[in-house]
Amino acid sequence: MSGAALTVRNLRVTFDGFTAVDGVDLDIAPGDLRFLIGPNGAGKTTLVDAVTGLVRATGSVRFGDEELLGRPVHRIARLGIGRTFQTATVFEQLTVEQNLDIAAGAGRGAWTMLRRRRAVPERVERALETTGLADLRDRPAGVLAHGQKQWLEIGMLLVQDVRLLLLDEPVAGMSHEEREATGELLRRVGEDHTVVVIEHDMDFMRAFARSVTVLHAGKVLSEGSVAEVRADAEVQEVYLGRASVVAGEG
Amino acid sequence: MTTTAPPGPASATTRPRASTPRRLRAPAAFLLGAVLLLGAAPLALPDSRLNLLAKYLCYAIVAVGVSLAWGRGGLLVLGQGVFFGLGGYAMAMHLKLADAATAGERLPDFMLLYGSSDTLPWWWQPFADPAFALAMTVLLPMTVAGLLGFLVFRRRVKGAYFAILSQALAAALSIWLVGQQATTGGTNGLTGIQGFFGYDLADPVNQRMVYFVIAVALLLLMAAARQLFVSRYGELLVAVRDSEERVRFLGYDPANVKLVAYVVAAGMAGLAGALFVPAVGIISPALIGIVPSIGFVIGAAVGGRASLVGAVLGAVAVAWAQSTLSDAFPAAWTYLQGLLFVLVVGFLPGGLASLGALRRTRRRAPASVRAAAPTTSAVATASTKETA
Amino acid sequence: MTVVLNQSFTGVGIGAVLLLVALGLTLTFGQMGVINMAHGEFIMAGAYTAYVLQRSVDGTGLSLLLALPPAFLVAGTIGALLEWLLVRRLYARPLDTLLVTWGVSLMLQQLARDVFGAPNVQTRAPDLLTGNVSVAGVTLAANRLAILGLALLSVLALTLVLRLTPLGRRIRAVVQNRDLAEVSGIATERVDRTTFFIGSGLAGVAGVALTLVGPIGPTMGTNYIVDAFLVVVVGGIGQLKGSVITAFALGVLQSVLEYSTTVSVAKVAVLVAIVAFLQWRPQGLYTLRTRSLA
Amino acid sequence: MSGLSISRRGLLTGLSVLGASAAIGACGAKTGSDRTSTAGAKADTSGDTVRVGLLNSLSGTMAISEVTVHNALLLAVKEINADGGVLGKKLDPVSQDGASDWPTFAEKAEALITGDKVAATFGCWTSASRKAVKPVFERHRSLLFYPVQYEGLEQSPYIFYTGATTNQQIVPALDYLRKKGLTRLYLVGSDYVFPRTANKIIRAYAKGNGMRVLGEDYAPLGSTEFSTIVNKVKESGADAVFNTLNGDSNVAFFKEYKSSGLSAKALPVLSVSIAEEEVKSIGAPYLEGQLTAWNYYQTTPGAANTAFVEAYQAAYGKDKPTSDPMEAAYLSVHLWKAMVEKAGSFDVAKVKAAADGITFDAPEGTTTVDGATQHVHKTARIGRIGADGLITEVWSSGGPIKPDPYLKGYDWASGLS
Repeated sequence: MSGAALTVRNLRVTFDGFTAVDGVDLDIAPGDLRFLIGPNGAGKTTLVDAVTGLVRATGSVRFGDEELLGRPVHRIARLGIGRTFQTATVFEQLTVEQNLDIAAGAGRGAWTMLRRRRAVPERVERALETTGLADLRDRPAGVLAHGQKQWLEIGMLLVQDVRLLLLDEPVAGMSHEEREATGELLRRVGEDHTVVVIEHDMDFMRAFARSVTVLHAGKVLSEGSVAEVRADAEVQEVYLGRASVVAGEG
Repeated sequence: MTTTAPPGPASATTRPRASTPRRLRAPAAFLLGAVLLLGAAPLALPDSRLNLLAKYLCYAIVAVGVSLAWGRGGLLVLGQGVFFGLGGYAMAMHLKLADAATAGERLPDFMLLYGSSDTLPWWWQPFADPAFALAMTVLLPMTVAGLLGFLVFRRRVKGAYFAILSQALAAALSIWLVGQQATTGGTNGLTGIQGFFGYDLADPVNQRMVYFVIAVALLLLMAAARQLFVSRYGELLVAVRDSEERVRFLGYDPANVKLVAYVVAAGMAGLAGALFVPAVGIISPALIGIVPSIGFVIGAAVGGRASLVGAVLGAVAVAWAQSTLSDAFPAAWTYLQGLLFVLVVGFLPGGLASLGALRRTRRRAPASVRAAAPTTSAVATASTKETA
Repeated sequence: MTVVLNQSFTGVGIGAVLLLVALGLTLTFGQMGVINMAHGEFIMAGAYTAYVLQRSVDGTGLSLLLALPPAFLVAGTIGALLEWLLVRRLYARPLDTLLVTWGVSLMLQQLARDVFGAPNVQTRAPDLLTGNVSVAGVTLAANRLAILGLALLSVLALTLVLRLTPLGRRIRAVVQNRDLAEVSGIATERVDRTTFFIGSGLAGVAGVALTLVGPIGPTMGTNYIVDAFLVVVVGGIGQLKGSVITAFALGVLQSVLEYSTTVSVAKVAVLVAIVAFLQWRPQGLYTLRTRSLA
Repeated sequence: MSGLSISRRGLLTGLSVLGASAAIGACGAKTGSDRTSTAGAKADTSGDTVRVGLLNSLSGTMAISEVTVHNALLLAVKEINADGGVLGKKLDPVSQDGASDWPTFAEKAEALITGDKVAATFGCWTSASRKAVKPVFERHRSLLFYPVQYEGLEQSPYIFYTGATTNQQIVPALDYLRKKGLTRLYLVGSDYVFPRTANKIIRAYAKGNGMRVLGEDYAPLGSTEFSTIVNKVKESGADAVFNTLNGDSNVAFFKEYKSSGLSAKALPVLSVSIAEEEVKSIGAPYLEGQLTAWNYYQTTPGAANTAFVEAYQAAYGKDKPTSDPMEAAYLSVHLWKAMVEKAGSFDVAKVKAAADGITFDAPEGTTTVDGATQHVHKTARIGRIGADGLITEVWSSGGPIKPDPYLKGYDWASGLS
């Protein structure tokens, strides 16, 4: 377990005058399984975008000793930060195995790249087992079920050897069984990774979160254990009547 | 991060082997192609037809690169004429200098007529050296492509912009070449090339030699392109086409991935241009502008952009149809060309190659579809997701 | 001094032509993202409309003015037809659209050749527009002034339509968020077709204007198409004011360079300038910044 | 898998070695040897008919001009056949489309010579297409008749040039301007070989004859944007513009010219590529009073021309004008016929030998072949465009000028080649 913490200080993201993330401070300790919740437009996804270099932001985001802001996306990824998207983005034309193989290979040399894949790297094999996709390894990812795509994405993060996983609504649109399976997967992954999950589904959060941060209008509203957050009066007000919000929107 | 998978069954699982007939398909097809190109065609065709085929095979070499960059990488390379032209001019400059030397002249013939100076321009001088000129036929296009690609891909200029910029570049280069008549031959281009590294091109035997060189080059480049297609890089390239952003989050720089495909395709176009010169005896700005540049893409599109063999056959077939049908029915051919393009690109993006592949996949429906061996059913849907 | 002024006006004149040919593209390419290579042939259709009208109605120059609405309609209708037959099936594949419409442009050129013959034809401009106006020693060609006026009028009209009319609001809604527009009851398909109709129609208007400076021929559109796209690319997708500024800037740049060097050097230099500019601002002069993936 | 790939690689190497050895093993003649010795394509003149090749662009950008030449060639063939053919054999014209593409011209020339085994070929328009086919005709020792005024500086043993060379068009035009006292020139041309070479000659002429060239500008082929060039012309203080613009660019140029307030009175333009057709399409009001230089006009007097114009219009339409290149094309077929009949054979060497001194009463007047240069003696004519769109002769060289493609007879041209 590598022990880099994610430290966000005074993070601010603006689009044409609209401030999507407004001075957020956030500390995520190594090994945490943190849920980011908040109503639509709270800035959850933008926060993740900023951390992963997709949008420009001011303030500071440190991962261990490394400042992330200002680095290009692929450099941040190489530091060991991986993410998924609200709508699963896997390479639909490639097989499950190829998807994982690509994820495992960012550091490969030119010679390896120019040769055909012959053996399956051990990490890929392990990820296939972890995500339960071993039987589907030769299927094009495009034909996978929605849930399977999400698992494949998580599997890709695992073989990528990331230390911090940022998952954007991993269970949105999933059936109950798939949710359970995803939750178990998260738990397994969380044993030796730091995980941040953006989620709307309160039941899911209650079942699997170790800690929770509530965002509202670009600011941190509340932070703590599941129980603490649920007891927070402000949070209740924001979520009034929305105790278990329908998932699937951003 | 590890760079290679640890070998051996202890730590890695060997991937399930494909059945023997499938494994042999590519080498068998290659052998068949070689027999046709190197054996059957030279025996069956008269000199003039073989010479035409040599010209078409040059277009096919461009199509190999187009198939890589566009079919696999989703980069619509609408400026291949530029690279074809750079390669062609590099070769023609050397051959003109060699011709002049044979004739005992100080300057190539057109410079004597149109030029204003008695001395060879400095940028012509190194081309007197055959090794330099040969290297330049490939390196010059690759350098230009590398520079442009670096600028464009790094700034994440969108696919549409890239296509338009490529076209503008093609137009600009041809205008520039036309404007430099004294040193480039202007609209005439470099013509009347007589020798090819000491061999007289007027001799039909030597023309056959040129054909063999071109055919072998095509076969070798197809083999090399196929190796790229099935390599890890080939998979990564498809991944970049499918979702550039996702690849970036995996720690790759997609700009570099695209750049490699673009530069390799440019090198192939350059080589094709270089080989075109001895086969046809001319290189001119008319082969470089917007229309010929689109022409290079047409063949690949019609045959099947993502299928190597499809693209090559498409390029040859379209070139053949162009020269055969445009004679008899100039107007009808233009309609047909336009219509073919509309129908194939619009409604059969995998090209004609996907017709066969569709049937094949239907036959063995449950079998796994491996994108590494390009069954084009995947491609038909692939092209719906271009990197924009 | 007069040289500078003369040349500036020349640049503005070139810019006006560029703006007019690119204006339709700011809708079809800028707003809808369609790379329509047949746009040049819509220009040609507009020009031939003026030619036919002049031959059948009267021989005087006045008919050029009268030709504007029919040219708009003819080019617009061809455009809407193209959208309905092909483009709408390809919205998800912008690059394939480029190639398909290129095939269409080939066929339209041949059609023009078959109908009107390969040799170029002319329209007769009204006498008023063949002369010039002198202001403080600067000669302003009347035809350029007319084109400039037409270009500015077209920009104004387009702006008004987009800003003030319900149609304009719908167009902007669809561009900004197609899904949302759809669920809020906008018939997005019809809006697409209408947008394409207007964009193509503007090409027809440009065609009429171009008969004032050059010949009408089957391939006249190909002279303008790449330049027109460059204007929109540099101006910034979906940004009318970006295209306006770019058109005039490129026009002046071209004319200044042409004056001090040669036409071919100027063309190459302008292209290099554009590539350099896109390094600095890859999204063009003006952009809508949104949260969507780059 | 790896074993297989090695075997494939082996296979590949084997094949390339095979291909390379096949190529090298079959090496033919080295450069520097007699270039025509290997070619064996002979014209087939054994039957009742003899094939002749017509090589013009029937499609593409040049089709506009070249189709008219093609028509004139067909007209000449038809007349000759109606008159009993050549040496008792009817001519069978084989048309090939050069498609405005230079490599295609070379390809089609090859097809005509080796495939159709034609006795002679007529056609090509642009310098580029002629340069592209030149090695083909030389290699196969077959004849090409090239009917367009061109930039000179060329003399292929297998090409007959029936259009004007520079000393039959450009030089007389300059003489005319000089005589009129118009000595400060501005040169405007399309960017291709003819204008650039013509302007090079004009500069040499100017230097040697006390004239001045104040500016030189080229527009890309097909360009319609002339405002800057016209501005430059206007500010240059020139006495006359020497215009080598190609076909359609003239339309835009003259519209711009008029818009900027210039006219034939203030600053005359002498054009060498504007014929009757172009006048019709540009519109006489834009051109009234401007000058042209050619060897032939539709209005050129003479029975031969009256017959030609009538025959052409009967075949292709009442309103179709005839032009200089068409006349030169028409003339070329008749000249070839006369050469063959004098030689008594279709054999290329004999035809060439018979060429010198062959004459034909062409629409432009009597023309004579110069055997040494394989060009034709032609009369130079300066014309003025009238308000009615017709071009009337205002000056002529009085008689045919001996062709001098390399301008060897002119001192001022000594530095040119």
